Parts: sequence; C-alpha cells; structure tokens
Amino acid sequence: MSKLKYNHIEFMASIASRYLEDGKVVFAGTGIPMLAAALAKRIHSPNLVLIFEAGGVAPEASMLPLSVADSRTTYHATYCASMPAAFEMLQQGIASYAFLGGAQIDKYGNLNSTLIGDDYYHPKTRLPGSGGANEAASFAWQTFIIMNHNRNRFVEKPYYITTPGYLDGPGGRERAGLAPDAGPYMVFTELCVLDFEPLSKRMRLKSLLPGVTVEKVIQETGFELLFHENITTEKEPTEEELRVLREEVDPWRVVLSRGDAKEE
Amino acid sequence: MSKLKYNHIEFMASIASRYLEDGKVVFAGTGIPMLAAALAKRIHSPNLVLIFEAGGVAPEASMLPLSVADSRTTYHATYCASMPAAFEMLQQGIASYAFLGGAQIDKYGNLNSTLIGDDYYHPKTRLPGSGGANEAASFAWQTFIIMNHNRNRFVEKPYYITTPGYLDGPGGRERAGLAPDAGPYMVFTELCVLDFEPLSKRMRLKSLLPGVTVEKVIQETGFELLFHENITTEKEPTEEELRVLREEVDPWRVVLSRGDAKEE
Amino acid sequence: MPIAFVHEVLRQGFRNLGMASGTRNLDGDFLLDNDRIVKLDIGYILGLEMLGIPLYARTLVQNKLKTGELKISEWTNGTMAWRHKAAAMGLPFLPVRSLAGTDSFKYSAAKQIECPFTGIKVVLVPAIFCDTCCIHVHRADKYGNCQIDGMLNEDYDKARSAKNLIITTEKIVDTKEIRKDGSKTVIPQFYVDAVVEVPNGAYPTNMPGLYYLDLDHLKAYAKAAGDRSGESLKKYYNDYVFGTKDFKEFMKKCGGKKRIEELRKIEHMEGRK
Amino acid sequence: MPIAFVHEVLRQGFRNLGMASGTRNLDGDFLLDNDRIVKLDIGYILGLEMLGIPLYARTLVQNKLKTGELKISEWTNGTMAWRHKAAAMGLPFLPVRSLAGTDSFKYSAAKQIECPFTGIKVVLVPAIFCDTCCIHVHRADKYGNCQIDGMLNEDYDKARSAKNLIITTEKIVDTKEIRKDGSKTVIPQFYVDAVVEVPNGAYPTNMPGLYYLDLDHLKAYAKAAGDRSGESLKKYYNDYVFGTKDFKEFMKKCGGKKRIEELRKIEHMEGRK
Repeated sequence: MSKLKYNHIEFMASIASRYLEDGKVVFAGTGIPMLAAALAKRIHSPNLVLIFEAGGVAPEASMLPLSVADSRTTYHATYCASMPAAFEMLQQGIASYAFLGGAQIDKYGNLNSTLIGDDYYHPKTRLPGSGGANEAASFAWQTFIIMNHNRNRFVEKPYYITTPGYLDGPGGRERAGLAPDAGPYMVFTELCVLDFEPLSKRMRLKSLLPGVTVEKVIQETGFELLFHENITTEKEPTEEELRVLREEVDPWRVVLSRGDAKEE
Repeated sequence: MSKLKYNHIEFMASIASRYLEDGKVVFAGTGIPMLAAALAKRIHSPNLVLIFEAGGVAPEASMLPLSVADSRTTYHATYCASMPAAFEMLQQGIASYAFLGGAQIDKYGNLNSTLIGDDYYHPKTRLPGSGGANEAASFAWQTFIIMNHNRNRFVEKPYYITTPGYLDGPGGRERAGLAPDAGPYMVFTELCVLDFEPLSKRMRLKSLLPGVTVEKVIQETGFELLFHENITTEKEPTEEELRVLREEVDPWRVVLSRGDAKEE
Repeated sequence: MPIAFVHEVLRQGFRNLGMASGTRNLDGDFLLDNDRIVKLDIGYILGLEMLGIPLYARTLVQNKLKTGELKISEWTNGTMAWRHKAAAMGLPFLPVRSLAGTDSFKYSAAKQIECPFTGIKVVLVPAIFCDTCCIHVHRADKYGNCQIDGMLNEDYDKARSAKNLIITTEKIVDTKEIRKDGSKTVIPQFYVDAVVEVPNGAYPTNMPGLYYLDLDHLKAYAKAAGDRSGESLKKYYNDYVFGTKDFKEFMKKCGGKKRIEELRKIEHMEGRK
Repeated sequence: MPIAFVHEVLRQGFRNLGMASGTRNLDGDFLLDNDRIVKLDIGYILGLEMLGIPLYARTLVQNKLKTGELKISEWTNGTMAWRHKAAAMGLPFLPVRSLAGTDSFKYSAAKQIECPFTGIKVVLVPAIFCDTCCIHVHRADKYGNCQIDGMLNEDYDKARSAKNLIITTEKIVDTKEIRKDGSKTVIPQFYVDAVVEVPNGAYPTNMPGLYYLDLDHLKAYAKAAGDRSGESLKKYYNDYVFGTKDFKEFMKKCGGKKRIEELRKIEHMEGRK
C-alpha cells in the first residue's frame, strides 16, 4: 500500500472512473456511479457525455449532484430535457454506458434493489426499488455496476429481479423482449473488478484490488465465478484522483464520507 | 341587401365568426377557417383560444397566418409547442372546436380532400390530402366546416373519406374506434348555414344567407337534406366586421381576394 | 410534489391516499412517515438518495404490506413516466422496451404483446390519470400558463395527465411576461385548476436557478427518519409542520430570507466552480 | 426541409427519392416539380397553402400514379408526426386515436387493435426511420447542439428519427452560447452528422423571429407552378436553382441583404400590429 490514505469509496470510484472511455455517453445513478463519472470527466475522459435521468445532458463539471434531478445536472448544460426525453434517448440506444448500484447481484448480472426476503408480500426488508435502473440496464449498450462484495449481495438467486442483467443466460434478454447485444459489462467492488464471459454471459474475475486474494473473492461470492487467464491488480488511487474527488467533486463529502465509517 | 359591398369570403367568414363562442378552444385550418377565427377573436369572442397545428397557442391577434407554421401563429403566444404536442392536446379533448375546409362532404359530414375520381389509383384530380384535418375532426368536440356549395361538393358518396364526420351515421364513430360524443357541428357555405340533426346525425338546413332560397340550397345539394322548423336568415357583415377583416386581419388580401374574382 | 403542498396535505389531515410516481423522495417520505398512503404505483420510495435509510417509514411500509393495508404496484421510473405520458398524449397505453424479463414486470399491471409490424416483443403500460397533481413552477400567470426553467423532469406529463391540477409558483406574473417567450411555457392554461403563489415552495428541496437544497435541514430530517421508534420524526413534524400554521411560518423557522439567500449563492456556485 | 438544402438536392441531381412527412409545401413541391420522387408517405402535398394550385406537379403526380411510377402511402399530419415520434422514442409503433373509419386508414399501413387494458379500439402506426433528415435551426455549435426559437413543428422528432441528420443553421455559435440556456436546445449533439452554416437558409419561407416568408417570391413561384405546360417552372428553376451555383448566388438574385431586412421588418410587424 502507498502512503496515501483513502477509503474504499474513494478507491472504487477511482478505479471505476478509469474504465469510462472518453467520448462515450454515460447514464449514471446517484451516489458512487455519479462520483466515478464526475471523476472520469475531470481526469481521464474529458469528452465523456453525462445524461441524467431528470433531463440534464452534458453539464459543465461542477459539484456532485445529490440526486438525478439536482440542478447541478444542468449546470451550464448543453441540453435541459425531461425524464421521458432522457429515457427515450436511451431507448433509442444513445447511451454507451449505464452505471448503477444494487443490493443483490447474480452471476448473470441481474440486480435486486426491491426487497430482501423470500415472500414478496412479507418482505424482511423493503428497499427503494428500481428508480431508473431498470431502464438504464435495459437500454444502455454496456452496464457498469458498483456494489459491496459479500455473500448476501453476490448470490445464486436474488430475492427479486428489479433490473435485467443477462436474465437466465445467453439469449435471455432477447427471449424476454429486450434489445439484443446489450447487457452488464463490469462490476466494481471493494475487492475486485469483474466482467462477463462473452459466451456464457457469466460473471468473471478480471482483476483484484491491492492486498485482496482470489480466495477472498471466492469466499465472499455466493455463486461460482469464472476467472480470466491473467488476473491483474488494479492501481491505487493517484494523488490527483484523490485531490479531485475531495476538492472538486465532493467537497462536502456527502458520498465520500460513507466510506469513512468502515475504515477510520 | 345593404349598401356595403363585400365578397362571399368576407360574408362567410363574418357569419362563421359569430358562431365561435367566447372562451372556447379552437383548432383552425389555413384559409377561411383562420380568417373566421381571427375575426371572432377581434370582435365577438376576445377570449377564444387558438391552437395551431405546428404548435402555436393563443398568439396575440396579428395579421392572418398564411400557414399553420407561420410565425404569426406564435406572435407573442402564451405557448410555443410542437405539432405532436398540439395534436396530443387535441387527442386529450382540449379543443372545443375544429374548423376545416374540404373538397367534398356527405350528409354525415364526412369530408374528402384527397382525390376526385372513382379509382384511387387513377385519380381524375389528386388533391392535397388530409393535412391535420383528420386529427382535428377526430379529436375536437365540435367540428365547423366551411366550403363552397354545389352538387360536386355536397354529394351522396364522396370519392374518398379523408376526414371523419359521423361516418355511416349514428354510432358510426364509436364503432370505428373514434372517441364518442364528438363530430361535425356546423357547415357554412355561400348559400346557407347547416347543422346536424342530433339523432340521425344528418345534415340539416338551419339558416339562409340573404337572397338565397331553400329551393336553391336543395338544387345545389346532392343528397337529401333535413330542415329546421324555423329556417332563419343570417345577418349581413357589419361595417366593423368588414373593416377588421380588411384592415387588421388580412390587409394583404391573401385570402379575401379569393372571393373577389367571382363577384367583381 | 412541492414541499409546501405536502405540508398542507399533512396539516389538513388527508388520509388513505394513493400515490403514483416514479421516484418520490422527501415528498413521498413525508406522506409515508405520517401513514397517509394506502396504495402505491411507484418506481422508487423510501430512499433519501444518499442521506441514509428512513427506518421508521420502512418499518411502517413493511408492516402494512404484511397486513395488506398497503398495496404496491411495482413500476420503474421510466414506465411510470410513460404511464403519465400515455395519459398526457390522450392514449390508453404506450409501448415500452424496458421492464421485460424482470419481477417488476410480474408485479406491475403491464402486459406484453408482439409488435404487429415487426414481430418483436414489446411491453404495454397503461395510462394513469391521477385525481390530483401539484407541481411547483418558476412563474405562472393567473390563468395558469406556467413556465419552468431548466430540466423538466416529469412535470410536463404529470401536469397534463391529472384530473385536477394545482400549480404552486414562486411568482404570479402578468400574462405579458409569459408572452415574452412562449417557448418557455410548459403547461398551458387549459390544464390548470388553481394557481397559488408560494415563494420558496420547494424548500428544503432544490428549485433550479433559485435556491439549492438545504443539506443541513435534509440531514437533520434524515437523522430523524432513521430513528426506528418514530419519536424523532414526531418532534420533526411537530416543529415544522403541525406546529406551524402555514408555509410562511415554516420558512421563518428555517431561517427565512437569510437562509434562502445562502442557498441562492450555493445554487449559483458563488465562490466555487 | 430548408429551401437551401432542397436547391442543392436538385442541383446535385438526386433522383428516385422517397419522401416521408406530414405537410410538405414549397420544399416538397420543388422535388415533385422536378420529378425526383417515386414514393410518398404523406399527409399533405401539392398545396401551396392558399396561393393557388400547382397544376404542373399535380398533373405529373396523377400521371405517375396511373403508371405506378409513383406510390403513395396515405397518412395524415398527426399520424406522420407520431410515426416520426415512435422512432424518436425508440419504439416500433405508437397507438393513436385518429385515422380510424376513413379511407386514409385503408390506404395507409396502420393497423387497428383492441386496447388490452380498456377494450377500446386504437390504431397503431409504425415507426418511420428516414435515411436522411435536414432541418434548419436558429443556432448550433460545431458538435451539433441545436437551438430553435419559437414553435417546434415536427423538428424534434424528425431529427431524432433519421439515420443521417444534416443541420443547416443560421449561425454556428460557440458551445458557450448553447450552455447559456440549455432548455432552448432541441437536438443534442449525438444525433447530428453534419452542421452547415447557411444564413437565410429557409428563404423564401419563414424563419420565425428572423425573417417572414417572401410573399412576392412565393406568388411568382405559385404562378409558375400553375402553368400546366411546365414552361414557366422551367424558367423558374433555371433562374433560381440550376442557373445559380449556390444559395448565396440565389439570395443575391432575390435581393440579398436588403430583401432579408425587409422581411425582418415584416416578421417583427414593424409599423403594424
């Protein structure tokens, strides 16, 4: 580990931001996804185009929006649209990337953000639900997912599928009536980065965060993982990434502070 | 006849304008319908709300728009929308009145503006087609129609139904899938004013223009008319109506001059 | 829903409400906290975005789901937006290409058909016509011609699809103001049943261009909402809603003009890019 | 279609075109006059609004309909607007409540189904994805972010539903200009394939806020279009299109800046209410 001190949210946001290619169009959800997209735009991918759910398109980089309808999503924006307009652009295939969180995920990248518990009508815990995640993952060509990594979250069978991944595997999306050639692309956790094996559509370990072992990942994953031939290690956040996150993107530490509790 | 000189377009527009009730919402087509609506707004019905097909809503009274997308339709308008927005407001039932022209009409108020000739693929004369007339007459609660009166135009069976009246009679609109309780309301010609008998939905002579006889109307009508019990006579254009038409509404006489040829 | 409107709904004691929307944040939580909702057509509830978990309301919702006193029809933000839009277009339904393949499809009222032109499967979502909608706008004239600055979110369609539409506005302006730029008009007069001037009516939430959300107030609310016992929320509502006679008094309690001026500066990122 | 664009389509000799639209006026008549169209999905053609009947083009259309060299699919302005909108929404079709019961329904490609929620009959119209669309806007940046003043007519959906989108603009502006009011943006950059600065590109038709239509020019054209022999139109096109090398030269021939200034005054109703 370097001498830089950072929490796991700062780390996850830094890593994820590096995978957002310049010039692409990204539809990002509230929280860490927006954090990562904002960081990418400031450092790695200045021409990344951000579309927000309530209609903001390509705002100038400013402070982190605290919701999808925050006026920071239209700060000097090139386009102030509406929610249906945003979703309709996505439905046409405008978004290269969706970037989402979730409470549970399975090996095909299906997400649950609706409830915990075996019986829909008697939930152990009722969660907020889809928001715009279902549309984002249905329409974007590639979906990035960011979430905490443990056996309650990486599960064989989620309690509820809120947001489609590859559904029941290859061809699943097409059989259900979703547009073809799209789906989950990468998953970022506090342990590792995963992608999806192209033929089987199953989740695959791609790289580790520094200090994390493959065994640890297996131990925290509730389904059988696939593995890349060469599992690499992600680089730690740079000083510049941390500075931008802390000073420019989230100076109030609204999202960043959620990583503090765990580690400090 | 009074000493005022006027042509039949000036007369038809004046009469029609008197039937547009104040406070209603009217969707008017290019030409005489817009002329009549503009006149009504300036004299009889200051709170008439005009909706134009390309999106203009409630402009300040100005010179006559020469098309539905003319910028005069948005002159200090309270609302500049789009064509789909205009039609969707109509589809919701916002428009009290549609006001249209046509090439042929039958006893149920069905309009043809597509072609003259028995064979669709070998038209004697190809006409412009529906434009937005089909939507206007499908959606507005009451449709006003203004057209010339002769046996080629008032026919038993139009060559083509472009725009729905009562279709095949009572219940016809509902059977076809159009919204109930709407339909043609009045027809203005250079001979008379007609309405539709509520039960049979058949066209009915309501009033005559000065100097016109019932026999003349029958002679120029290609189908069997119904008759009001008291057939009245419409009043000639007032000086004020003519002044407003000529000086304020259509000072270039773009539409008004079409009535000149016949009579001067 | 504007917070000023929700306060008044709470004060006037409306109960047994259905709520239909994509995402509901503070407004929806206020009604859930106070047990005013019996039916939801919804894409997102019980989230304070990133400020914490409203444990009191969540527990209430869970219990009422179990007893059947609360019914949820599951949707997503997109499908709810399109249900409003279908109604606003004067249509009984709209086709959509999301929702398919998920449990939310099963627990919604959507149907799936084959497109008669292309053969592809599409989901149909039914139009929703709410009894009442209230939105907050930047300016409106006395007839109800409304202008909104910035993004529109769902206001265009929600306003058009409700049977009764109440407008709260930062300012009632002369129609001449509206006519200066009719392309800024979002809702024309014929949809509107009532226009009410309520300056700062969105506070403590964000009114684009005018004032940013009050993060301190929201954090304080979120903390209260996280107390499962409900005691902290009881105090919050007594302090801010039931113990104030109207929105003006509430604003005064929250720092009034001074606070709004601070939030205006934050909104415009004065001293910060 | 902007007239500057149509001129260039004529000059460059494009033929055998399909044209899809609600109402086409001068732009469509130019293509019909010059026999460039073999297929129409249309709501309104051959109308010069109230300026007269384009007898030459009408005769041509009638003859080609008889020989089968021209095919028409019948629509209305609303249904064509919604066909573009379906495509712009990313949908294969939209339901509509017009067209039913008419011959235009029979000669269209629309279908009728029962609404699976309400049982009422609705007409479905298929999405239309044009190969090329060209629209004229008030200002655009070099990336293609486009702003339009005043009514939008069909531009929003037509632009979004075309496979190739060409923007002609009165002015190319810096993106900073666009960012001053993003709510004036109608078409965001990712739809746009080309941006061309063409001042007065809508002349002799109307560009809201900038210049009114040139009624004298249109009357002259209408007179030519009413000559069934085609001789007058031949002269018109030789004078104004084929005999000019570009739109600049055409504008010069039509009175250039002086004429535009007159039309600007008419547009703003200077000296007249």
